[in-house]
Amino acid sequence: MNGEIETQINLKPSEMLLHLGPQHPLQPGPFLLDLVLEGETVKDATLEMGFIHKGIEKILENRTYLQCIPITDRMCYLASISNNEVFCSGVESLMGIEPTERAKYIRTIMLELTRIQSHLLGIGEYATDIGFLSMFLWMIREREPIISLLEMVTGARLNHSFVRFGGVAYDLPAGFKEKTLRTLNEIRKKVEKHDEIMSRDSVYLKRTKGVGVLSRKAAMELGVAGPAMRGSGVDYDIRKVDPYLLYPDLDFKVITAPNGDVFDRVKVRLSEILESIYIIEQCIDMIPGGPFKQGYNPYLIKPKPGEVYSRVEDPRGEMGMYIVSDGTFKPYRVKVRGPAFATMQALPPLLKGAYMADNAAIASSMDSCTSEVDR
Amino acid sequence: MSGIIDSFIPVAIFLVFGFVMPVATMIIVKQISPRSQAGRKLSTYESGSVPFGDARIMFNVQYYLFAIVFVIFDVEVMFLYPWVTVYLGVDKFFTTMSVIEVVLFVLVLFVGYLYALKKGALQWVK
Amino acid sequence: MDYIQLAFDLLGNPWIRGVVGLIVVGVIFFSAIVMVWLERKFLGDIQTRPGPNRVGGRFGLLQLVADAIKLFTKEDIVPENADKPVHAGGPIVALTSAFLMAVAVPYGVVSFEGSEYLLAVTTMDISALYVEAVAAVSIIALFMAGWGSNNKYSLLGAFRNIARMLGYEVPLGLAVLSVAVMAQSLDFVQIVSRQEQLAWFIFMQPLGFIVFGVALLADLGRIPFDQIEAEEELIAGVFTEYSSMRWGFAFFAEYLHAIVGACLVVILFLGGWSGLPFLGTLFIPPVLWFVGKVFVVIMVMIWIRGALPRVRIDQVTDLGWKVLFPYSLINLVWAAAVAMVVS
Amino acid sequence: MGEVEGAGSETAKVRPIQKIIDAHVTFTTTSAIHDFLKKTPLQDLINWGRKNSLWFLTQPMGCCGIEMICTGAPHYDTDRFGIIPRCSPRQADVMIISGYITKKYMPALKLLWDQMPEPKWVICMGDCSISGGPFWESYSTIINTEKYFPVDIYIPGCPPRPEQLIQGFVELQKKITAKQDRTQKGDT
Repeated sequence: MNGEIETQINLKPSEMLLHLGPQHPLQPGPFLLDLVLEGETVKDATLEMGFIHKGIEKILENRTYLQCIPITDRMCYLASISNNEVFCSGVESLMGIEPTERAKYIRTIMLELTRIQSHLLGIGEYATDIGFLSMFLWMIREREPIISLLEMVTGARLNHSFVRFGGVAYDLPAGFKEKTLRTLNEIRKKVEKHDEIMSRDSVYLKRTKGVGVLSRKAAMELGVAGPAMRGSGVDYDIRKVDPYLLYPDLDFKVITAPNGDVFDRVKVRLSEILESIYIIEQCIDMIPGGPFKQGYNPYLIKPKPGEVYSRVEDPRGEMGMYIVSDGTFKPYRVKVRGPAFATMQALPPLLKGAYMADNAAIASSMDSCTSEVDR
Repeated sequence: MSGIIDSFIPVAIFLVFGFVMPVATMIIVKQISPRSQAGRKLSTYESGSVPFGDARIMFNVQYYLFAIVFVIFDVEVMFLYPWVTVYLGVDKFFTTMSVIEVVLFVLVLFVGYLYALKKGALQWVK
Repeated sequence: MDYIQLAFDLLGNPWIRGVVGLIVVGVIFFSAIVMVWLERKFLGDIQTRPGPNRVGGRFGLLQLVADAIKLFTKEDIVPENADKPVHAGGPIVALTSAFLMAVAVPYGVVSFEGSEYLLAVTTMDISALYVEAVAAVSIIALFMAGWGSNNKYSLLGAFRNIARMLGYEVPLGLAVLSVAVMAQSLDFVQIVSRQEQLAWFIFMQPLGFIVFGVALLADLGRIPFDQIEAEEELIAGVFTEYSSMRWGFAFFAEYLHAIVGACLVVILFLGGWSGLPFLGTLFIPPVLWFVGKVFVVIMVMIWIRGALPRVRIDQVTDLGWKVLFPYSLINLVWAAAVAMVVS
Repeated sequence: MGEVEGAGSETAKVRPIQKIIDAHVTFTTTSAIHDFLKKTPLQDLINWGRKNSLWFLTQPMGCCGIEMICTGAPHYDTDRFGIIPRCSPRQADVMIISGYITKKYMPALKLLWDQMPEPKWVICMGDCSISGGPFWESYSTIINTEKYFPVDIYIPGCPPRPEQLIQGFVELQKKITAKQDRTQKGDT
């Protein structure tokens, strides 16, 4: 299974090769991390992915455009609306249509809700990896109301398949606005409280400050994406760089932190949750009336021949899709540029020289989705 | 003398019981639990991977330095145990002298500690 | 009444006392079960979830019984590359060391027809030293488990365990020593009666209490010091390769150690079975005072587990050697000074 | 293990995947005590203990893995039933196949299953593990799980809701009580 790596290395008598994975409680999703350890120090790290490679890009070529949407969901199940959005906006620009005004609002709100729940789970996973089980469970508890909100609109807890070409699948249900505002208020209070715990607890600070430092330069060279990159002080957010939907008109700031250590990466995520809540609160008052999708048959979509690269800001960073159409009912080629893949490749250099005990903290502070890496 | 032996007889009984009870339980468990032979049931677990090499390696020498430093300090602390029970004994002169002696002893211990600290013997990884 | 008198006379014989004292094993096993159940319920409360509530009534009282039956009838696996006697010996030694700790702990006094009888399996004049020595045996048990399994996670856990325990054994010893300085004795009974005369030692040497508490938590390997069983790093630490009742023994030994550790805190610093200062025993029997205090200490342990993340292993050894050790020396000097003044 | 060389060797030969998959599981409980126990009411007591302490192996594999995590957490809390996650297969009773089994992951999964002690159960969670789900035609996934694992419970859904997973556990408990699970029927 892992023969190639092992035959290449020569171990000293005091070193050992430790496999972390594929079944390891490090992260949601299997991957293999080979560590060469001397004592407790990691001398070398090798990453092997592909344990849940499903061939999504190939499957997309054999589906009609509408049938593609549920498959894009399952690329990263924590950010399925982002994945829908990046695919649909690409196809929309191939077709030369625009989503309706109401759909834009709904999509933006859904995207931000997705970001909140993904970050909550990411922080929770990370908390359990440093042994903070209570924080993990609190985060999951905070996540459940968001999931119910998403479920209220889309009908599913995880894989929503909600975005359509030129609109969304369903309209917002009655009472959505009140429920959202109430939920978000509660979540803001709780997240602020957790933020306080995470910035004042001395044991936690000792565990995270100055650990796994990813410098600004290294982050840019490795192409690390999303909060992991902004945690290193790089001010890069697709919502500002290449705005889509309503983002040009919205008031929000890109969260960055200067140090690039584990603490900062998590801090960025916590602050982004608060920022997302602020964005939703801006949008939700101004949702206009009108249709929620363009009126044409979604089963007969046939974009003009051409190619397009569309991108959105996933909870994990820049999510891009390169879609080639040959004028038939099915895409000719879909190439996915996922953020988690780039984030994962920063892991081996970061782990080199770290403690075995920090390895879990560093790996899960990157919050990369194995499923999306493998596709 | 017999008082000391008397107080350790229950300890001996507990010691025997502590060895017999788990062993007996394990024999019963072996009998009543199911057994199966799957292909690689007895292979070493390593997160689903096939382990590379043996686990029993020559471990980092730093651990042994810790152990040596520990032995030194623990033995020195051991010398203090008899002292605590007797130092307030006979008269004022005895008490004063014994306290001075122990303060000197602890000082020497502390100098040794500082030396070990300076040399980095108490550093986890140099 | 004569029969009771006869019973007390018979218990004067150390052999009979030892055999009857095996009840203590049953009692601490039962308290370990209660502690695991309490931990699951109380941690559930901290983590805003109900905890066991289906098995055995709405409080899940029989949950641990079900777990025990399950473990008892589970297949027992010894890996083929394991060092079999050492692998088998690990949990047994851990369990035995817990029993040997429990044998020397006095659990209170009973008054009967004007005379007081000590509730202890055995009394010795060096019981504090003895308990500490026997507790240190569990280091060997965990190392046997880690080395014998021939598993890399276990080995890392075993070495972590050694490094951690070594760092905390010295401060722990010095903290016990400071108590002994004040009590002028290494006998638990003397220590308790001295606290009845003076005050609880937590008030006489708060620094010593903190040092002892932290060192004890580290010795017991409870969060924030559970590096040997760090799930996300080392799967199940030294016990990764253990299944069935073997694992059950190891698991129970941990909780038995925690309970005896709580007893030690109560005896050394919280006045043992004596009542509250100034208020006295308030007509509650001393044994209940003892049990109540142990309960409080255990609840604090569980609370700490729910509230803190895990400390990294190098920080653990640093804390032991660079913070607790100097403080415990200072505390020893302080205790000796106070003891001289008081006498 | 014969083909993987021991310590000190530079090379570790790896079993061909197909061979690992085909490794046959034989159930050899021939002990008379065990057969006797099965006829007595004691077996009911044992079954009661087993069904109330189903520890599952932490092994998130896909979308269902996230729902599995959520099921263990406050809102749903499997600890109510005495069901808790364990990271080591040696202490686990139930393996939840929570997602697509790829050809690359299959040997590891099989090894983990082998390393779990008897009695053990498999729960297939989600369409992917039952029939391939949305990825039934993919070149890299295995779609006939029942060929490799003695599955006791199938939970359909993509992904199934946490309530469904809990229901799956409840069904497994019923099966164990009724002595209808695979290990007790003996047709592994």
